[in-house]
Amino acid sequence: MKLITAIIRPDKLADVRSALEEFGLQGLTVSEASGYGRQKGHRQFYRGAAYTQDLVPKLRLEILAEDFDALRILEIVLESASTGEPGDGKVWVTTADQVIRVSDRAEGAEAL
Amino acid sequence: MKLITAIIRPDKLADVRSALEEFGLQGLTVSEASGYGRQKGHRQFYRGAAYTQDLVPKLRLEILAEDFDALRILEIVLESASTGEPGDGKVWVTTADQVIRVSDRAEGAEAL
Amino acid sequence: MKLITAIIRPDKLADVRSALEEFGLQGLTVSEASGYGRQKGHRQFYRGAAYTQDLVPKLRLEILAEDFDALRILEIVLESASTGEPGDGKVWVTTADQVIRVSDRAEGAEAL
Amino acid sequence: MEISAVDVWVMVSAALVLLMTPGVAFFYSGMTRAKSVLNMLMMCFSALAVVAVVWTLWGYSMSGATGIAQLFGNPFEAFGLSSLLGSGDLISAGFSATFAIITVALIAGGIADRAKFSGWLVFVPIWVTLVYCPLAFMVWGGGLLSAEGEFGQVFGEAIDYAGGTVVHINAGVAALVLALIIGRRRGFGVDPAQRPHNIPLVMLGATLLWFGWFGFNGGAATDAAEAGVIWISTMVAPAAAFIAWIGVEWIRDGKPTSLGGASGIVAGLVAITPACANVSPLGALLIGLLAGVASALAVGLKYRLGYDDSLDVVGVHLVSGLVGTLALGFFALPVDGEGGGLFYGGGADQLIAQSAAAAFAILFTGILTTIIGILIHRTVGMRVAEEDEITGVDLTEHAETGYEFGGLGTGGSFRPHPSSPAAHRRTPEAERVNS
Amino acid sequence: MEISAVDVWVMVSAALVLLMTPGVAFFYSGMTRAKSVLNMLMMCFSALAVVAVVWTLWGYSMSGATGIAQLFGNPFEAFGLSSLLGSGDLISAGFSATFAIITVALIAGGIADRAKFSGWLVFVPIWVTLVYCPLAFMVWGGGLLSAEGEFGQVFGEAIDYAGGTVVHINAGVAALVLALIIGRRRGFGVDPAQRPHNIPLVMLGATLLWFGWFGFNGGAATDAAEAGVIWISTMVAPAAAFIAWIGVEWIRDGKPTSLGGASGIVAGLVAITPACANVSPLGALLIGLLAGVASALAVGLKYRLGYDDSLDVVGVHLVSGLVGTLALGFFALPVDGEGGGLFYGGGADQLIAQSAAAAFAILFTGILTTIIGILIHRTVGMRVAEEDEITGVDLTEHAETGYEFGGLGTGGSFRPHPSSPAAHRRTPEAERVNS
Amino acid sequence: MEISAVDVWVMVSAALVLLMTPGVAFFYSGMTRAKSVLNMLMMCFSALAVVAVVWTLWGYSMSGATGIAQLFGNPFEAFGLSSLLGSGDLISAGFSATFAIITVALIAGGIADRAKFSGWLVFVPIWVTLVYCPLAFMVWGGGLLSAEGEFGQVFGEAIDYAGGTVVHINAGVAALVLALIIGRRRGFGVDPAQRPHNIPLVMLGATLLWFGWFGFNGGAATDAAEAGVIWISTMVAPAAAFIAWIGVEWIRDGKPTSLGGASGIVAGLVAITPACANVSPLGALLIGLLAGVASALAVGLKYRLGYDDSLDVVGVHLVSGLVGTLALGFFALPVDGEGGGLFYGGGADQLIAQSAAAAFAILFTGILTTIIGILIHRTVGMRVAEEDEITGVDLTEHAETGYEFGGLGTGGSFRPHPSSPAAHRRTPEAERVNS
Ligand SMILES: Nc1ncnc2c1ncn2[C@@H]1O[C@H](COP(=O)(O)OP(=O)(O)O)[C@@H](O)[C@H]1O
Ligand SMILES: Nc1ncnc2c1ncn2[C@@H]1O[C@H](COP(=O)(O)OP(=O)(O)O)[C@@H](O)[C@H]1O
Ligand SMILES: Nc1ncnc2c1ncn2[C@@H]1O[C@H](COP(=O)(O)OP(=O)(O)O)[C@@H](O)[C@H]1O
Repeated sequence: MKLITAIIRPDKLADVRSALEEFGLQGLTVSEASGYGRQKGHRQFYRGAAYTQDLVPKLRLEILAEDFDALRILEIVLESASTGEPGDGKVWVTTADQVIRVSDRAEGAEAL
Repeated sequence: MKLITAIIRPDKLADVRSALEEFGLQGLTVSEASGYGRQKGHRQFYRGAAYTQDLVPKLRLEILAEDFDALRILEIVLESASTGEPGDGKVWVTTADQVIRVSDRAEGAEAL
Repeated sequence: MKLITAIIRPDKLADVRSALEEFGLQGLTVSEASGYGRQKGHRQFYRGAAYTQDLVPKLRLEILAEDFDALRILEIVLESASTGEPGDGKVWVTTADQVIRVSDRAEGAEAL
Repeated sequence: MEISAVDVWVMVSAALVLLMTPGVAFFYSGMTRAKSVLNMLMMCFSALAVVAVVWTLWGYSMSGATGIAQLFGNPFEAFGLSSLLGSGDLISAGFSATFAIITVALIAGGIADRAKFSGWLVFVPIWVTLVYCPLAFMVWGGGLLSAEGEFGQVFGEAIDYAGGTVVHINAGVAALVLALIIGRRRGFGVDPAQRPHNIPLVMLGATLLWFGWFGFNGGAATDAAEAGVIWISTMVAPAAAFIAWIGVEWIRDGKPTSLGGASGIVAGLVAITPACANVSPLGALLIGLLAGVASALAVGLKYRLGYDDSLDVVGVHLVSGLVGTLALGFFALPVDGEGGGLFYGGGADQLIAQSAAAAFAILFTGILTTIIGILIHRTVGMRVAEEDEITGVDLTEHAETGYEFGGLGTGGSFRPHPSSPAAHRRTPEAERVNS
Repeated sequence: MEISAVDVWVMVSAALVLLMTPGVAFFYSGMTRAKSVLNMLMMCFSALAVVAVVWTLWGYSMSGATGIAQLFGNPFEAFGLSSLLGSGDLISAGFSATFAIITVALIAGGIADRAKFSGWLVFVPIWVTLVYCPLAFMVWGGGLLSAEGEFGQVFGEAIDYAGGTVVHINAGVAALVLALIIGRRRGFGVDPAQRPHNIPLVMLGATLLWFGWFGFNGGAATDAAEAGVIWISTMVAPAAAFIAWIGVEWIRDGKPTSLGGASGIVAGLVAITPACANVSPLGALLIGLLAGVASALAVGLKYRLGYDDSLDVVGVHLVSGLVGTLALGFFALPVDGEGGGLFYGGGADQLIAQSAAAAFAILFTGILTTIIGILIHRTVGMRVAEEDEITGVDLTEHAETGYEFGGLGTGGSFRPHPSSPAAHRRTPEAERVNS
Repeated sequence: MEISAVDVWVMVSAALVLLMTPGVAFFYSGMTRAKSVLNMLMMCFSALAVVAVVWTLWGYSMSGATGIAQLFGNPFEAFGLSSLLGSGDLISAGFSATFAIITVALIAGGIADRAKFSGWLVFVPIWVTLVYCPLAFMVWGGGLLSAEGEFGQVFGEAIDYAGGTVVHINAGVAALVLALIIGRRRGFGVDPAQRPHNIPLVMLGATLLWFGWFGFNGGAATDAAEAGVIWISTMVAPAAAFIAWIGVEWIRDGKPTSLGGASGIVAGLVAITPACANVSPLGALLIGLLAGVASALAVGLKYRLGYDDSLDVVGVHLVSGLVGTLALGFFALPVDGEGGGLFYGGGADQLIAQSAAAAFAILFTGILTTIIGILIHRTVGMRVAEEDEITGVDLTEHAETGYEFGGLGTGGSFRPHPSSPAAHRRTPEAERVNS
């Protein structure tokens, strides 16, 4: 099993999700994150003092997938999350030794 | 070393934690997440317009454990987080190449 | 490619970041988390009822790095995040099968 | 009939007291968990709306018109308030409405996080009609407990200037009864999640309450000296109770809390309510101190005795309402050199009158609320299903959530308003989510 | 000239009405997304500030001085209000200012989340000068629509006690026009993220509005009986509208919402505004019910018709403003046995007068606002770039964010205030971030 | 003694001014970090509570009774206010209390995020007794700075209608002194986390302040023309200062901010405080503009000069207090054709009187506050330990946190109230956590 983690722009979630759903993905997990990188943040002012907030809000997607699907899912995420500008984020794949669904203890591909 | 990641229902945290503490686990990390999957979300209304919020609030647990304990911990999480209904979440295990405690640089099992 | 995950004290972020930037790291991802462990939390009172909140606020850093740099980065994080007291957090390293930048699909080291 | 200074004062006071119900709403809703903040707001605001309508229709009449057996006024005499048109009495009808409104809203604090909204909406008009209006009539409208009433003649007339019995003891008892009927929250006394989610909101509530209370206590004053006494009492009693409450905490728990401070303010305001016009500034200060200590100690009782009066309507309103009502037996200033409390040589008469009125209010409300509450609970139901309590009553009762600060509200799908043609295209997402 | 009771009442009322504009600000800003909360606050507060200055300079004069062609007052007659020094008239100049202020602030709701702040700041003084002042003059200042005005003589004098046409219809139409000119939000009618981010804040706004509305409706009363009628109307109409709105939701959507309740309160207040002094308490109750139902149904129209009046200024203020204005044709009480609405045997005269005035206000505002809006949109611009809308107008227009609850505000770097010498050391971080 | 219009006005004004202290609390607490929001609320609310009690006991007497050496009133003359019972004077005793309260609360802004609560609680009653009461007596109670006082006879009587010296300069200097005594926040001028955590809360604070300020400035008016001037001044000066402040930002930083707008409102209100009854509407407008520019530039001084007046009590209250006080030397209207400021041909007399009074207030407060502050800091301590500052003073000083929006409050364990028997079973979790 593979775990695909993607850092994306918050406003791309809807696109990514509908692309993944079209593909047939049954579920995923999202959480809030912030990142810094090539994309620049915004300068903020509070009573004139300048705060250069370079942590940009992002979302982190975690998608468990069979090895077989992983590549395809990767492709879909790359496609649907992209604007072509710096700040689109990164996607990485790691290997999960085991995946289990809590409710019925289904394992592996069945757990998804 | 293994890293056990569990997506669970927020109201199960207390149960999972006391089960793990009983087992003797010394620490864990929790963060907020949202997920979609088989469990359905709630329809919300704002001035009549319907918002179908299908991202359901979840918690993500991360537990570092020795290979030896990992299976037992997995079992405890599965047990204590379960209601038997869709939405209980997933648990997965990955391999950590290395684990270090920041304060005293203890490594591996000692770091936990 | 390696993924370095670090749980650190929230007030250490600035130090860790500037140390990493000095090293030349181009980006990272941060998210909020809470943890329990050896460090004790605070007792809180609401109308006299005592709440022992032992989940302590932490930050989770995720840093993708080439295998070659990973060790050095690990070292920098350990150095800059440390106070020497319990609660400084943990750092762990896992292996990422693949890392891709969304905007231009650069892979591996190029993606960072 | 030109507007007089007193007219202006009553209109301002009425607006101030109306503002207190949102004050209660914020005070309470900051103390719930984030997942039931809106439900608490809705319980209070719906009390406001429903009671305002009931009062306009028959409530005013029942609390002030010609009495029926000294128990309540004739509901038809001033039905719809039409008979008051052309007179200045509509101003005082408005002022009195706001007291009925807040009394009902206060009750909601006892049943936070688990009440069924439909049951509450049935409870509100019935309770205000059968419990509040009669009690207000008996105490203030020339009924049973007034100087001319049969009860008043036996025990003496109690002083209840602005609502110690009618508002606070009344609401406190009703909240206790409802809390007992619908039962404890899941996890009561064990679950650390049951802590306030937004204390600045609690503070805002306490602020609006204090501000509005100058109208609540002062609105009936017609004499400048009396008005002055009331103003000072309403300032110094909550101030003293704030100090007393955080003092108790500091000694007992080691830390003075802001929730304690806010609670102290309310306790002091409650206690001075019946007494505001009849004690000296120092008397008010002492009553505030007493109330702060008493309520700070009393809020723990629910864990000891096992009733889940979630937001401490009993600990704050019943207990401090009793403190203020009974304290008049000691601290009441003599009027024209006569009477007065024990400390002013007035003997035990006032204390007896105060105790009797308090006991009467407790029994009257306790019995009637039990009957009303059980009937509604057995029929419409007053408590949500356990799974709804876990999910949170904001979502299950109101299909909303209070806050969306992050980016995650971007999940899901949107369906335009039903009145829109687009709404009839059923999207797959819309299908997937159960309503 | 000692302060009279009426002076006090007007000063208090003026302060109450001034408070309503922050009320609008909170009501609206709780409904935006978290990333545009400050921009909405700023649109309302800047309306407050700019209109207060304009009013002091020439606005008061234009709405009340000697008329020019029955259209507006001479702007120079009371320029700077200096000519009023030494008289009590400054009090009423203050009172009238607050109406101009809130009318402008209301418009902001139509263009939430995407308006260019500089464009708004140009729009405000021009619109208040060219649209509000003349309309206020025509209706209340002895102009065209008054009893002596040419329009008033043809169609009869409409009743608009506190601003159904001048404030609510006016603001509703202007918001619609601006919303059409600047176009829909990105994702309008599709994006589920466009939901309120802070409903307790919305409730706070509704609270301040209701509280302040007692001054808004009541401040011009000089007679105690009239003041009483107004007070009761202002209490019962929004209460009824609250019930009606959540009733519609309960039937249609299956759940009563708190946003619906808050919206109902405002709709009821809007509807009773023109009618507050001229209907019975039961009439007010019915107008409230009507307004609640009408606005609850009307807020969906934007999805059907495709205009993005983001926070429903049309659905609430225009629709309920029309409900109240037209309802007077039916519910107006006869004065001294004469006139009155259809239900009181007064014939259709009042209804005709009301309809004519409403139609006039719609046309007048619609045309002028279209011209002003298009001119500003074409020159200064009234809408931000699409990427700024995605990032959020708080950051792009004001360089701030509304909230920082978590620890992540610790990222980035700090540069002391420009006036500090330290500020001139340019740090690498400061370089890296584009301003 | 029936209630007069002026009585009503003073009671309403007193309630409005009381509301301002929670206003300050919200204004300030929105500007702190989320981890010290409650501590700031508590500093302000405890000032309210403690000063209300002190005022009732001896403060009123010290600021208004028979003078001792022109310095302060005899504290025993009206101790406990009992001697005022039966007269209407209690109303004005209440009004004056609210000024003492807010002055003390304002100081808290200088020491945000790091003050020791116990030290603050010791400071409050001592400072109000030794600094505020004497200064109020000297300026308003017939003391040293009044027309009859020795200082007043030398330099002329300064105009301070509502508290430019007594309230704002006084609080600003005291805040500066305390900020210097307890030292800078960890990370001052470097740490980007030191930014406001909740700007809508700041806006709410500014709203309550503006609303209440109509009572603050207006409450002492007895003449309708004067009351009208005050009302207009209190509306237009903050409006102009809002515009000025965001104008400075727009030019200097490229963006107008909402925090700037809110700060401008307060600066304008501060500046018009001493001048509200003595300038024309245009004068008030200009004073507002001046104050907005001056304070917008002044808030950066702390980074240049290195004092950590965290929430800019100096930049806003001291600077705009000085602007308003000195501006009277130019803008004061002649009274009955006599006197007036430089611009009205009154010569430099007024400016000299204003400057002298301001200088006196700065010195008086500066010296006394230094002594009091150092003594308390050396004994009880006025600053928390560094680790407590890192953790956050809400947790360490009050054992609470302000917000719990997410699900993570579910960690840990719950122990019922100490008064409960269950509390005595010590759970392992309870043991594990240090209190
Ligand atoms: N080395 C890294 N490790 C982990 N996350 C990273 C790393 N570099 C960038 N990121 C994440 O990816 C996001 C986008 O990176 P950025 O460099 O701005 O643009 P791009 O992904 O287009 O190169 C960042 O906000 C951060 O969350
Ligand atoms: N493929 C997946 N990858 C990552 N997380 C998933 C995946 N599928 C489900 N989840 C997570 O598990 C949670 C529960 O999934 P769901 O399908 O609702 O119930 P169950 O786990 O009982 O099958 C989801 O809310 C989501 O957070
Ligand atoms: N077994 C574990 N698995 C995952 N995270 C852990 C584990 N133990 C501790 N942590 C995380 O590390 C943080 C610090 O741990 P703690 O035991 O308090 O101090 P230290 O890291 O110095 O030993 C915790 O708050 C938690 O987030």
